[in-house]
Amino acid sequence: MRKNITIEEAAQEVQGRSQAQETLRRLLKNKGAIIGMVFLVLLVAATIASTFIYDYDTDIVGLSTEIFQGPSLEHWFGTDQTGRDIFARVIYGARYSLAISIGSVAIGLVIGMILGALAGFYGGVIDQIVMRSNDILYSIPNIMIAVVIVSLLGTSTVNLLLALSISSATGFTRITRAQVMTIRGEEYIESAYAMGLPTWKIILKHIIPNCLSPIIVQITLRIGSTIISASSLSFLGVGVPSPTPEWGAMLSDGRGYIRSSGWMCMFPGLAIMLTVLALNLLGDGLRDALDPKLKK
Amino acid sequence: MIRYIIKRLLLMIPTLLVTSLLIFWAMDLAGGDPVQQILPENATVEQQEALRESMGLNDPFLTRYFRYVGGIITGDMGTSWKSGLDVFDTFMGRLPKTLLLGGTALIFACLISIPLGVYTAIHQNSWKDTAGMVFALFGVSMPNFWLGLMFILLFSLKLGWLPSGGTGGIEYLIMPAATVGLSLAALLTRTTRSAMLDVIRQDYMTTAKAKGASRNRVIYQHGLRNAMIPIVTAIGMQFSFVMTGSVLAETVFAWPGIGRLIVDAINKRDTPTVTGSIILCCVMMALINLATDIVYAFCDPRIKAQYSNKR
Amino acid sequence: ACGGDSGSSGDSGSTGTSSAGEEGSVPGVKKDLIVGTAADINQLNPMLQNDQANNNCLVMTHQRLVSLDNETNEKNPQLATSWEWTDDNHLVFHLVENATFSTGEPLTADDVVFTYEMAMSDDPTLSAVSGTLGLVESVEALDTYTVQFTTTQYSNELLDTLMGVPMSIQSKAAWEDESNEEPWLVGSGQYVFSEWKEGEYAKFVRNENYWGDDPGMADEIIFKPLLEASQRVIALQNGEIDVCIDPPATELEYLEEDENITVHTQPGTRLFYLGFNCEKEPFNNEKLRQAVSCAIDKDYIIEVVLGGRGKPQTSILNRGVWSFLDDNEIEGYTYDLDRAKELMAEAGYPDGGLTVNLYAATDDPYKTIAPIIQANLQQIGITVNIQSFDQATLKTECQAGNQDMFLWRWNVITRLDETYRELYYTGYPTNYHHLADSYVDEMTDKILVEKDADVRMQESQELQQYMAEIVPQVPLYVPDLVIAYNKNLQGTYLFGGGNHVWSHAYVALESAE
Amino acid sequence: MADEKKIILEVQNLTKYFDTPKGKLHAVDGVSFQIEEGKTLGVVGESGCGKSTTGRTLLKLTEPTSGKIIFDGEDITRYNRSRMRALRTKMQMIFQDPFSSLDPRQSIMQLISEPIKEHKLLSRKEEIEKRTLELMDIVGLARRFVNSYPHELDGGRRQRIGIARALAVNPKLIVCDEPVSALDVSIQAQILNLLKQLQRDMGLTYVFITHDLSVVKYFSDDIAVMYLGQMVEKAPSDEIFANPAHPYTQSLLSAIPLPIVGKEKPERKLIKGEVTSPVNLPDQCRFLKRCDACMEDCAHRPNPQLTEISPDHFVACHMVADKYGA
Amino acid sequence: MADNVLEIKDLVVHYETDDGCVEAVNGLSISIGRERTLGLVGETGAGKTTTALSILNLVPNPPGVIKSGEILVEGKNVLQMSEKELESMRGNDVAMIFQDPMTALNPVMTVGSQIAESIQLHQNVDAKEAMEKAKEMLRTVGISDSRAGDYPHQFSGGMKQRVIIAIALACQPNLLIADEPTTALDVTIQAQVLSLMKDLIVNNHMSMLLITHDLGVVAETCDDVAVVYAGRIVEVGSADDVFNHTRHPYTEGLFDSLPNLRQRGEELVPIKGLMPDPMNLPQGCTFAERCPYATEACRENIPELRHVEGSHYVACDAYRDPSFRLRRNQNG
Ligand SMILES: Nc1ncnc2c1ncn2[C@@H]1O[C@H](COP(=O)(O)OP(=O)(O)OP(=O)(O)O)[C@@H](O)[C@H]1O
Ligand SMILES: Nc1ncnc2c1ncn2[C@@H]1O[C@H](COP(=O)(O)OP(=O)(O)OP(=O)(O)O)[C@@H](O)[C@H]1O
Ligand SMILES: [Mg+2]
Ligand SMILES: [Mg+2]
Repeated sequence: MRKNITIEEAAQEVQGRSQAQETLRRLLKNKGAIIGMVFLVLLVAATIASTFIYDYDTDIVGLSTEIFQGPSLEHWFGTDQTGRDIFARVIYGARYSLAISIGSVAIGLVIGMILGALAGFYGGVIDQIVMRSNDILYSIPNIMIAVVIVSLLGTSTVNLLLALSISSATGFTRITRAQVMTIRGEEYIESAYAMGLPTWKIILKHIIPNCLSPIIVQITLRIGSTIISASSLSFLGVGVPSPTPEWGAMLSDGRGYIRSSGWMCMFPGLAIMLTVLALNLLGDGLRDALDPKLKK
Repeated sequence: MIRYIIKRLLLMIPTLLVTSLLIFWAMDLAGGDPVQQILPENATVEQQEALRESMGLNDPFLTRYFRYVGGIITGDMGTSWKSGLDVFDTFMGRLPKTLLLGGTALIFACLISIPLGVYTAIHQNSWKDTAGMVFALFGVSMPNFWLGLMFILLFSLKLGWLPSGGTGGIEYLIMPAATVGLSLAALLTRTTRSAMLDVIRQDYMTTAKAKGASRNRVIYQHGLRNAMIPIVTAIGMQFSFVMTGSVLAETVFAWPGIGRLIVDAINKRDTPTVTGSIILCCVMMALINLATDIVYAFCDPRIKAQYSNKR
Repeated sequence: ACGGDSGSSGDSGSTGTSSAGEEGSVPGVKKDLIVGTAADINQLNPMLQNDQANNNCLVMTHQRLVSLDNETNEKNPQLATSWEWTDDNHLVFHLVENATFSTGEPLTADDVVFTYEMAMSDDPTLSAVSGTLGLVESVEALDTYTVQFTTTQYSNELLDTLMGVPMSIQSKAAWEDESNEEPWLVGSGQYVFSEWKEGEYAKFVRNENYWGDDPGMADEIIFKPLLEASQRVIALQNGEIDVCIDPPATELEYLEEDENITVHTQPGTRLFYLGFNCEKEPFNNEKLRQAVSCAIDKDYIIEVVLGGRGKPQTSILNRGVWSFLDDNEIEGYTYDLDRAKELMAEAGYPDGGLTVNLYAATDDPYKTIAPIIQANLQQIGITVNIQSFDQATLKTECQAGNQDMFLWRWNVITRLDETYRELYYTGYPTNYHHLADSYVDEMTDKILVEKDADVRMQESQELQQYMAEIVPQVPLYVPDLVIAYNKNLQGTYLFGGGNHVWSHAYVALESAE
Repeated sequence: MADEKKIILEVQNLTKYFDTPKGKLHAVDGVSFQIEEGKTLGVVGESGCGKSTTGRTLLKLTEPTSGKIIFDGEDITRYNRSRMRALRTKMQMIFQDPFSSLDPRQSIMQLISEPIKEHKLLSRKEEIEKRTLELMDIVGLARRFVNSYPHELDGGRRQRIGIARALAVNPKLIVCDEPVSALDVSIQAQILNLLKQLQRDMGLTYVFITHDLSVVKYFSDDIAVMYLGQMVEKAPSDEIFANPAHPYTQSLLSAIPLPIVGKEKPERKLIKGEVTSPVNLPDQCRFLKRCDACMEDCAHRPNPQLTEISPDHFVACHMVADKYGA
Repeated sequence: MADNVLEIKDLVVHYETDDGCVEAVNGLSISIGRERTLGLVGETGAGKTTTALSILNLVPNPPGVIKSGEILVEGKNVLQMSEKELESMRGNDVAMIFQDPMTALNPVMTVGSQIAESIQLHQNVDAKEAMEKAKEMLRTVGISDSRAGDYPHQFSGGMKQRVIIAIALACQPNLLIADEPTTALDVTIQAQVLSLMKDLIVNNHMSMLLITHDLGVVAETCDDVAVVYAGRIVEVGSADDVFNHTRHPYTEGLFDSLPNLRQRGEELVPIKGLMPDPMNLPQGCTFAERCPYATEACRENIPELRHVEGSHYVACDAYRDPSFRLRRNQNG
């Protein structure tokens, strides 16, 4: 156990491992995160593959006479009220859940990071305005905001995306602001000023990159919770409209048949749960990997 | 402290004005001609026009808005286009139901999550911790309306133990509250655990141990009281989650609370109900936030001091 | 199916789980009758309300001059013993002489006149139905028990209008009593409004001052909104409710298996249809409408939506209405893909390539039908964008004419004119088809005033045939009227159209228990 | 005369107030001094007395509230950010905490080359790399660490990076804000040696901020003692240790625990009370409340000013001033 | 021997982390006589805090594991005590003061109740009496008892440290372990606190283990000194032995690094290099790598503590050669 190596050699061993590499190394040690990543990769692969396997018009939204068939070898997850294969729809539908949540998180991220960075960096009036309005949005349950927006603008995927990105944005604004405020007070920012770097370079090169860790964690967790929000909205009838094989919409469809055809509810729900679980596992893994407290 | 509370209450006014303006504006944009809803389909154009005029719908936006705000000040939030009932009364009539559901869920969640969170934290990295965390992870990953549906499938349809929806005795409350409560419990377990883990690493915990305090005393007297601060924050933040959860649980279990009131009203374009209810919701949330902050101050004297300092 | 505690009493207890069956004041009759409905009531002022949930209550609490017989579709006397057109402009009613309101006060010609004058008012806070009384000039009391209507012209349908729930006779005294904040609740029916907990239940109690010889049996009738259909079914099976309105097709088998439950099925009347906007591109093209009609597989829709419990039809009238033409008597554009493609070509779209919108409400069954239509039309090259709205918005949108196609329903079973005029008459506000066809208008007017029944029958059937040819709408199906209830339910009467009358229904207690 | 010393930095009446919720915080309150080129001015004082703020204000990292800063003959007090940026090549700073003063996401190469690139001192990549390695040699950092990240190194090495960064632009003046207080004695000695050697080799001028009097005595030519934002005593290093005049300086010196056993030690002179908060200060002697030696009328007299009691030895104390009969 | 309040023999403590095993304490032995003050000096990471925590059996587990050794407090082995015995020992027989007064007090409890808690835990008194005693303790450490109801955030650093001392001394323990009690304080406050501690210890006839890296503080406060390097004692003896008759090269290095002994401008003589990474300690003498006197033999054998004279011991194999002298002692 006790190897006879000098300090110099020891240092050389760890030489040149950036924080990102360090994080990755720790992430790869985390079983949960690996499971999560593998699941997500498989899911993405499956949904891409489903594009080639199935024909949207006939297999995904088309009609068939094999209605309400329970799970079988032929229809793994059974069929629904218009005879569509639920397995096909679940696999194919992954793209909607993923795209909507990733999309809205991305929009929310951009808006939230900009607002949060401005508020956190400049403080004062900007901070007040941003944070007050953020508080307002924050105090109304997200789902209400989303329901209002979607039902006002009409039920469509784009509106859903918009509605969901608002709640993402509030979250990201908060976290970015808090991060920026912490980082702004760090000595290396002052050091950068002392080196003569202009403000914009400092924000870009030093503040933003150092804010990223919790934001990255937040992104994964957000995508997960947004999948749930999106499906909740579809379930309430204000999300993605019905024939689209979005998981929440499928659940909403299946709800009426829960007794006779429980599988119609079961599988889309399981799909949501497992995907979110995978994202949460990954998020938790990332959090642990990035957490400076555990670094010691 | 009292001054702080008063200041916060006063601060709510502009916030609510802005909020109500936004909602009023949004609902205005949405259209939803009340005349269509109030009158039978075959009403004459003259009747429609007369109704519009009498409801003041032909006035400019701001006039209507200020009339509305004026109404609120005198305690009149308008009447529903759909049911003709007073919006405030309707909301208040529904509120106890939601509070009952949300409150039960929250208590249920706290009863599970705080002991579990503490337990997992003090057994960090053991199999007990892992098991607790897997539970919590599943809990947060599950859409709670789906959980509700699965409950119905199991307990109402397969086993016939519990009613599938509606209100009445305690048996009606169990499934909705468990649905909201479980997800919440999962969330709070995670918060409690990480708060507790943070606290466990603190020096004052070692100080307490070094005094000779027993393990339980250290954990509950010193640890939990400090961990309560982030937990209270989390609970405060989760009220909005409770509301969201309630909207869904109310839909799944036909529970007549405010969540469903609002969703139904939105679906029916019942503008006065939507506007009024959302404003009241905001008031409620603001009050809850204030209450959270006050509870906070009792958990943490440093924050109490801050409140007294802020003039 | 029921377990439970018989001991519980009190208000909330009785609304919830009175499955044990407490005896009411009538021997052998369960105290309350609980009806699980698909919608909550919202307005019990007869002249301001406009939906079925309210109607179902008002028919118990209020009465009209004339009523419709559930079984024979005949007009029966209710508050009027007889009536006659004394000439083309005068309709005279002779009233029952011993009728009283629930307050115990007598019901006289003054109340009738008061009611109709209020109905004709243009004040929207009093009446929303003055439009339907357009041809009534005045109403006057000839003596205490005689009322005369003066009209601008003879109408086949005035009586039918007067049978409608909004025309329920209200109490003048109640309205004049300043302290009564809800005077419209006073009626002369078998039941009296007691309590409404919005979203939970509406409770009605037996009218102890009822004047007639057909009093109510149950002490209380409670309407409990359970919006989710499957929930109503479960509630019925658990004994939480005695009646389940509109049980979903998919769960009927469970109900039929349940020995404590009776499932009653009868042919329905409500028509679900796919309407076109006939004024706007592209469906101002008659051939295209016909093509669409040929492309729609009604049987499949019935299978999917109703589990087969419904009938397809071609006539635009509601099934069972006087002069209705069943499918063997009328020719139309029925499901035939080849023909549909030919018609597409004739319409100028040989290769399809057409994109249209379909406006549909967000609730059942529209949200199930819409995708089927989408899939059906895909086969003849029409791409359908489904747009979902709540019902109120849908109506507004359709009135504004933004739709290409829309899904809607219609259920008028007495008045021919109402269907022809309100849905198809040029410029009528509810003419969502935006149809402007002089032949239709002309025939509609004729049918309204034609006194010779045979001629009227022929005219009406010609018009139906014409409609089937120009296809302003594709009639999709009429669902069977299904209702499930406690097997001990007695004395129920069903309106053909699904407007239930519960005033005589009750649950008999099993003697052997 | 030929050996007339060049004054590189002159500060006149420098003030910096912060507005806080509790009131006006006098972080720096009328500080004046000069530094000759190639010399070291040590600044000592208790925590919170405004040492760091003074240092930061000198570099205009915070804007002074009032006063004048003359650097190398230029009055830089009113220079704005962009004009200051050019001056950053001449004046630099070394920070206290080697853990938080280095961006954890940058490698040593990036960290050291950043100022070179920013000021375009060199343009070609190879030149920059070469210069970076050179700087690493100068501060005694083994070249093989060039691609390492700060979190992989110990405090001493990190502090060397901080020094290399400061040196990268060839500054004349370096403000060292407690550069060794976070380090162990053995490492501290290594860094102090390095700084000393750099001063000799490059003719650097230091403002050396610390609370460790033994370090400052060893390191500085002149010493300024600060108390609650003000300078209470300033004198050449040896003079101040030999003849501390201000009661505060006296107690401060006597409070240092000396690592000597068994030999006679100077008597302890404990200061009573706690550090006073620098918010809303009265216009009296600031040491009044904790002073043992103070006279009755100190409470009624205005805040004492620095007076020269012997050549180059300035004290701000009524008692001392009275004694020397200024 | 029985006169020793504390005796640690061959203590080995490791932290078993994901990244590897930190060998924090490797066979450390010290003893403290009655009413004596022992200074434990060493650089960051030498294992001082770990040793202190081991005495109360409070090493955080996981990751810390006490591998072997014996810790005798008043002759009883701490490592074999039951949880109950430990609890009654902690705070009562042995009390501890931690480095950072800012974090060592529970922020949500009044200082009075934090002192009273300690009293109530070990003495059979009710809450009121305990509070009375707590107030008395506050007065003892020079804080007005009217502040017993205040919260820690209302106190300055020096006052907090006084409160911590009050907590530690509340039950008149026999042994006080003070882990860098003044490092976080200003010099002037440090002087106040140290003199307060010294007085209290003398008045209460207590023994103290003072952990610090500041040789000045040791010289001011301690009777005996133990120098720890990489988890081992390298030199131990009375203050006079260690300061004036230094034997170990590491101790010498520490003295040489101190700036205030030399003239301004003169080179300091630092110890070269760094402390070895406790995750992979070198074989042999852990200091050999940095030692100016090291020979090949030093890199192979771990030196034993050998007796010099009186109570003075040193762990350096150079003394196998009887003529070996440190440079520091050559001219002195
Ligand atoms: N940005 C700021 N806003 C408000 N107050 C500040 C700010 N920076 C410093 N202060 C206050 O100014 C006073 C002087 O601070 P400064 O950091 O200069 O002290 P210091 O002598 O360097 O102390 P230390 O030895 O602890 O580093 C302190 O009371 C501090 O709290
Ligand atoms: N909880 C822990 N997990 C892992 N390693 C630890 C832990 N606590 C301490 N160590 C390591 O054990 C070694 C000894 O630590 P210890 O705290 O005893 O040193 P110390 O002498 O008190 O240092 P300091 O002067 O910094 O307080 C160090 O290398 C440290 O990194
Ligand atoms: Mg400082
Ligand atoms: Mg330590």
